Amino acid sequence: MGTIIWYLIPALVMFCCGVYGFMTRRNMIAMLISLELMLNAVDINFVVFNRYLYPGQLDGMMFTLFAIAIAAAETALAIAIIINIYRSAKNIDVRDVTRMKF
Amino acid sequence: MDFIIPLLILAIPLFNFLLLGIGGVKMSHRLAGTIGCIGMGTVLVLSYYTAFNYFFSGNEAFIIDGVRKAATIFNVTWLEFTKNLVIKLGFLLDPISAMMLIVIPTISFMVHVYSLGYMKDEKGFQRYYAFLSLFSFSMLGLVVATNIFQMYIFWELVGASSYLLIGFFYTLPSAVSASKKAFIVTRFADLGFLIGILILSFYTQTFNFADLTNNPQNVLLSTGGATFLGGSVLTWALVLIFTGGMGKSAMMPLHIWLPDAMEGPTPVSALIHAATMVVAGVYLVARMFPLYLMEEFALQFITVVGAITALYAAIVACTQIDIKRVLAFSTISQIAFMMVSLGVARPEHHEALGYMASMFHLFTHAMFKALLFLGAGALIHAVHSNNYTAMGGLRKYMPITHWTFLIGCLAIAGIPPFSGFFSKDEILSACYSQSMFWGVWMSIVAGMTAFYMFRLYFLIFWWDTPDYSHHHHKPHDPKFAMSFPLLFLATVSVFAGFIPFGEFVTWNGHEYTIHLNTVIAVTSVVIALLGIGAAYVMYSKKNEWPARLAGLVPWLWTAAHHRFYWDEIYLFITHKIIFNGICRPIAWFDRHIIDGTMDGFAYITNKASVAIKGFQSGKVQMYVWWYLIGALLLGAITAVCWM
Amino acid sequence: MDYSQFLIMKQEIGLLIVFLLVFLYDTFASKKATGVLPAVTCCLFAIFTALGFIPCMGIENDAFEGMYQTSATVTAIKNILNVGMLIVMIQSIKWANSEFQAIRRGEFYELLLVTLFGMYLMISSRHFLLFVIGLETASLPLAAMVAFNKNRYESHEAAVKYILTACFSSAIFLFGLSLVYGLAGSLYYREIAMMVTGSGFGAMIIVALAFVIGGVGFKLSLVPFHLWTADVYQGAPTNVTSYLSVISKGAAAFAFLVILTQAFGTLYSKAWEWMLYGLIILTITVGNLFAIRQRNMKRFLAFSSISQAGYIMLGVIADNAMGTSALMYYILVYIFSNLAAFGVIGAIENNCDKGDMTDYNGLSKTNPRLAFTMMLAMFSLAGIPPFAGFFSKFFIFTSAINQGSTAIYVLVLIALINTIISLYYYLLVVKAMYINTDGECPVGTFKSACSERLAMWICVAGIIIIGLASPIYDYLLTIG
Amino acid sequence: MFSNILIYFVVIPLLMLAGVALSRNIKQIRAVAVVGSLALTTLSVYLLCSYLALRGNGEAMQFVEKWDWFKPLHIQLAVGVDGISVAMLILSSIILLTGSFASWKIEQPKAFFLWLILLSTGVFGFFISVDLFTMFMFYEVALIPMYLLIGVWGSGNKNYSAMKLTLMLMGGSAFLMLGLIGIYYHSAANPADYTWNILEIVKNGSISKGWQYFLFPMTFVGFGVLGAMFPFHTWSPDGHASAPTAVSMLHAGVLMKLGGYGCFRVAIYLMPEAAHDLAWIFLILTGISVVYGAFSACVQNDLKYINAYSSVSHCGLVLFAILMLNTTAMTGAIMQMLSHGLMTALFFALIGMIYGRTHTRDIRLMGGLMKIMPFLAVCYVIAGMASLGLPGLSGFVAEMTIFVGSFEHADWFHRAFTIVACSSIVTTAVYILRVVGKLLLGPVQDEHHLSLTDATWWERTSTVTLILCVAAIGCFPNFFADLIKFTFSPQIFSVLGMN
Repeated sequence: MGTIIWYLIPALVMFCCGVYGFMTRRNMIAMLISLELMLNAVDINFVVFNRYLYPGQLDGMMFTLFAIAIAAAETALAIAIIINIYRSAKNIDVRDVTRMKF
Repeated sequence: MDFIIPLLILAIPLFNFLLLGIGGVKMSHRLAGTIGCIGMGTVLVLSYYTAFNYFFSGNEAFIIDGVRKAATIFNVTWLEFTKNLVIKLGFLLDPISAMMLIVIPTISFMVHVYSLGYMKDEKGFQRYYAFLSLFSFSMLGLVVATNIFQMYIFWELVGASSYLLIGFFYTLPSAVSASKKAFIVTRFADLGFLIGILILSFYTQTFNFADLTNNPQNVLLSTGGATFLGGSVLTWALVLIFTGGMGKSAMMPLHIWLPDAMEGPTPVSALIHAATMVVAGVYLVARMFPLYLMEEFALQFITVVGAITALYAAIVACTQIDIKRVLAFSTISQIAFMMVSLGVARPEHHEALGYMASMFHLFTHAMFKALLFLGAGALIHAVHSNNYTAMGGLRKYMPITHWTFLIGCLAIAGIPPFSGFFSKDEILSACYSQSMFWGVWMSIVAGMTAFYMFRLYFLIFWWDTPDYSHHHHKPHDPKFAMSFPLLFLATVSVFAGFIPFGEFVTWNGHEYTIHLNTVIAVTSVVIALLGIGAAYVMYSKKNEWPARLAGLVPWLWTAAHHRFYWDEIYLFITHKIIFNGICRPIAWFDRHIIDGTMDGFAYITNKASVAIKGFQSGKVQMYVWWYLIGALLLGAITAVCWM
Repeated sequence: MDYSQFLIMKQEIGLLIVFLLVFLYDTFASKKATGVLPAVTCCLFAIFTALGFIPCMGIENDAFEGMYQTSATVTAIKNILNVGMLIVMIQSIKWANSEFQAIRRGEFYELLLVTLFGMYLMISSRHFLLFVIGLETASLPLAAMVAFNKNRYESHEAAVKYILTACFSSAIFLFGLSLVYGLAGSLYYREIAMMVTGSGFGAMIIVALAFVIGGVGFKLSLVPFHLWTADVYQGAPTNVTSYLSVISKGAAAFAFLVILTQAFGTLYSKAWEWMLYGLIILTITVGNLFAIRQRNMKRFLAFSSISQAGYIMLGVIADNAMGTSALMYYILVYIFSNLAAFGVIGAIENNCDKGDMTDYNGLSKTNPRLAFTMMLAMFSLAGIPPFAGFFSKFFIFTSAINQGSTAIYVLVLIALINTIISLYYYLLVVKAMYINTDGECPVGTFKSACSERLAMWICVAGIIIIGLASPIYDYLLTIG
Repeated sequence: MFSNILIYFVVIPLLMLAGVALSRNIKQIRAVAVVGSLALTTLSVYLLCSYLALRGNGEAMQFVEKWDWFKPLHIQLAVGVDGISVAMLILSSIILLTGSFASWKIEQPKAFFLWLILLSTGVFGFFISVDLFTMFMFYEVALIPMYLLIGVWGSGNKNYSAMKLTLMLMGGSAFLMLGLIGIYYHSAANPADYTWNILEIVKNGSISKGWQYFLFPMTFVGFGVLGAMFPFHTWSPDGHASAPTAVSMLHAGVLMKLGGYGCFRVAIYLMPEAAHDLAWIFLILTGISVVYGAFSACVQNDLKYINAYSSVSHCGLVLFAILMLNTTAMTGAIMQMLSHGLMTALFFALIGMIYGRTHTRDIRLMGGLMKIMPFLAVCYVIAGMASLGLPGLSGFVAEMTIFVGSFEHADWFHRAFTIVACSSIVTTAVYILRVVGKLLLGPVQDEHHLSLTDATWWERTSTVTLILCVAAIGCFPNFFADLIKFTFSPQIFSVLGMN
């Protein structure tokens, strides 16, 4: 338990940083970067849990691999969409994307 | 006795009503009038036959050992509430219903005939005869009721037909409001009647008059001593039932509808508002008299109400201008006589002389009051006005009307040998035998009766002859259709007093011989003569006396002229208190509070919808913020609750 | 490894075959021949759907060490989704063949099929890895589809909102999963269920559960994870919206049921029920409150679908076989009703480019059949007999109350009171079409395409038949 | 399935629906409507005869038959009738018939009749069902067409009224649905025996007292909303004021009876103990309804508002009597339902006809109509007389039965409320005569009215039929009283545990 905390806390901090960044950055690309932080924190969690708590199995590791792949796909798609909106609005400030509301 | 004839007595008017009501539109006036008169004439014959059969046949069903019995000719189940409480429609023959079987068809037939002339040119002539038939049916049904609920049913029906007939001239606002007033006031009284019936039937488990009156002791026992606000249940029931009678018979304070009811055609006033329907209250009390005897309080209540009404109406009658109103108040006063008479009747005093006297007076009064009203109708027909100010000196122009009217006045004033003398004398005897106080009181009222009737008589037929030249033709006696009823009724009024009434109608069926109490008879005649004399002095010629006298006590005169402001009080109560004080606030409450609450729910929902719209700000970062907060709160709250 | 276990995944394989055929056709067919691609896809998918109804033996089976499971229930829900999918596909033919979309119609249908594949995985998985793969497969292509309408700004805005919130939500979900993994040591539902029995995990597991609920609740658009819904529904092309609102939601609802009951069912004497309890009240109420103000039809239906999701969740909270079958039944009915509504909206949009409620004024005069279809859909959604929606609502309430606690009576009462609010806004649509006929009618008379009419006829038939024909529900209950 | 006579009460309306849908012009539509409703009337009279022949065989209901529908949930299509349902079926078919005549010249006849017949399908289905689910389904089927009927064909503030009416009634049915589901889960001791069938629930008698205390108010309020129970009556004035003639007729004449019928058939019949213990709460509410509706009616100026408030008062009396829980009062309640159904339909028909001519319903703007349209005016007076309880017409017998029955309770609480309820006979007279006086009698108010015509033949048919029915009940009440009273036979009252 002693060592695991030293991995989990940074992961949590990373996650929180990601959340914070996601909520505060105006640039969508920056938001994606924050998102990446969050996902990586999750990956760390999985790996750490696997390594320290359940060393006899590979579930966490495998999950991490898949999560990385999924994160890549998400990012790719997100960037494509951001490019799209940039084309039509010439702007990627997330706070300007508020035409539909209420 | 065979049930066919009694059934026909009820069925013919009903059939006539339906026939004239539905098919009347297509009929000529003459045909409708003929149908009405023939129908009523048949009923007249049949009821005379039935009544005479009852009184004189000596049939075992009607009289045993000189005691007259109540006979139920037929009794059909109409509606079964419970096993015991059953409304039956039946035909009860006993002394008073047999007597009414004479009174009602007589007057009704006279009115039917009279109306042939009186209503000749009116629009809705057929409708008028239809309503008359309906009324006759209802009134006959009322008097032959075998049970109190049947009586209530026909009680309501006479009310409705009275409503229809008062409002016959429906384009006149005054007639419309008078009919409405009549119905609603009597309806209010009927509420009391209904509750009284409910109370009585609940404890006795019967509606039947026979069960109720044959063993009044049992009725008293069946209430089990239950009391309410200090009065026994029976007292309450009887007083409430009497309330119904007060409404129909226009006793104070429910009398206000009757003077207004004079808006109806005059023959209708004669039939309904003088002779028959208005005595239904008296009839009701008489019908249940053995029960009333059980409750001293109820009888005293009746006496007091009657006595006060009699005096009040007599005073007001002295000041009215409209001749029909004078007659209306005189009717109220005379019915009050009958009420008082019932109220003071006790078996220990001359075998309940008051009961017999009351019925006797009912009989005679029906004749002479109908006569007076029909006479008034003839007068109105002649001068086209209801007010005596438009009349005067008419004795020269209308001799038949004059003489018959005079007979009527003499009868009501109680001058021997006219019929009113005998019946009124019995009433006064009954009063004196109960207590000196009521005797004196009623004697004074009797004197006033003579005064106001002769005031009316002199003002119409003597006083000052106005200029009739602007009329199309001079006032003249009516045609035969109208004068025949006058003559007939005048004849009856002259001789009816000699009927040995005690042999026919007594409270327990035993025969009873009338003795004239000389002292009382002489006193009452003297008082009546005094009244007539005063009227003669004041009104026989045009003079200043009446005005001067009114000037002596102007407040009394004005108050009496305005009928002591009863109408104003009622208007205040109904319009200001009930309408504006109850109905309007309730309607407001309903629209704004109750409905407002319902609308309020919708309003709140809408407001809430607007209030939370900010959550959907369109900003992605706010979305994820709420997402996160939501997830964390969900976890946190559950965790806190579980730990 | 036993390869024969792939045979257990009959439906997934079938779907992949359909996908591949469409893909190959799209790739190799001549430009002219691709014009019939939508129709071809529909036919293929119709055959596939029909095959799915063939009952087969040994339907209860596990594959991959229990990561994948199939059963009569699972097959049934997949079939239900297939039917919905088929209707969506038919509805889209006209749109996909329109000039502007023509070059990308292949993509559209392929993406549709892929997302359906993801949903199959979500439904069948009994292991969170497979579930996550399914979830992402189901939601990422949708982002691309939302952005399909390239020349409309709203479409892009919707896509941005969707992809960003979806990513965020999946991050949160994965974080929650990582905690679950840390605490339970496994990602198999059944093992998690064994591990979390008792109460030794403290608050951490509850927070983890809350994150998991958030992740799936996002797809279901449960309040407060719903905020993306309205914007995305409004901005996306109508066919995508209809797909999002019914198929995607239906699959998520069933997966949600499986996760909650199988993985977390034992946790802290059903802590999830209370979490769901709050979410249902919030979802139904907030969805309704927002819906009453909406004037854009798609946005309006978005909020209506949010509150409908709340009703669907009543089947989950019931936590019994009756609840499961009621949930499936509700989804089935909901598919038909909602697709009917979207069918009308789509037809009007394709022909007149109108989408506001006021534009529907007098629709009953110009297009009586469309108006009638819409009215049936609204009545069905509002739960008015004799339409199917009444039965589904009644059964879902009945199944919820079967749970028996007093609290559930309160919940159902709240839900029932909310049906009044929902009736109000559904009637607003009816009012616009049938009552506000005085002024001029913004939508002129037009003849909708055969494909659109076919889809609507299917929906109308479904709305009328599914409720009155009891065998459907009976069957669902026997397998539930 | 089609060997059962009752099923035709649903089949015929469905055929009528199809017929109207296939009709091509207004004549065909009218023909379908009239023939269909005549068929229904005939059928209901035939049912009455066969019911009378069959009754007394010891069964609580006749023609009972059931077919499984949603079997796992024990939902059946279960039908059966007793005297009360038979009476209600006759009432419904007569009002549908007269309503069809009253809408002779309606605009958009096809859609109108489709909705109207759909509504009646619900009504008929409701009255023949003995299965709670089916009952509830038909109940809601009957409610929803109201929205469109008022919204499309109504007048005045119709959007608001239609919405309010629908939402309030649906609000009531929300409570009702919860109550019904609750009843289902307590319908038997063993979950395998759960049932929606009223007769079986009564036989099982397994709803515990505690649950009854919860379920009784739910169901009673649920149905009570439709029965216009205070304070849930406010949909009634607005709704009726805006509704077209035939819809007002059906709604006030039949639909509001669903409320009273449901209160009896479900709330009281299934949960007699709670009914006995909680009756006082609802007695107060309904007692208020009776008086309050009558007083409110006194100051209204819109004819339909007057009649709507009078309906509140009269329907309040229905619920009031049902809560008295004794044979006489309940018999009175059902008779009042019949009577009020007929006379209020008559009222609304006449109001519709008058409104169609004068284009106003404000009594201050009309007067002396007796002179202009004597037929309608006379009918109005007859309706008014029935309403204020004139003997010989239906209102009297119903009210008297109620009062006599209510007075059987000897305690002061019941006594006081009975007397309060009795007082409504005076208030009723006030507002009826006020209307008659202002509207029909007196001088003609508006010169333009002088050119108006009297009733047409279809209007005469409609009103005369209703008047004949009103008079039939009023003149031969014992037939109807017996029909109804027989139903409160010992079997049922052994369940109710009362006299």
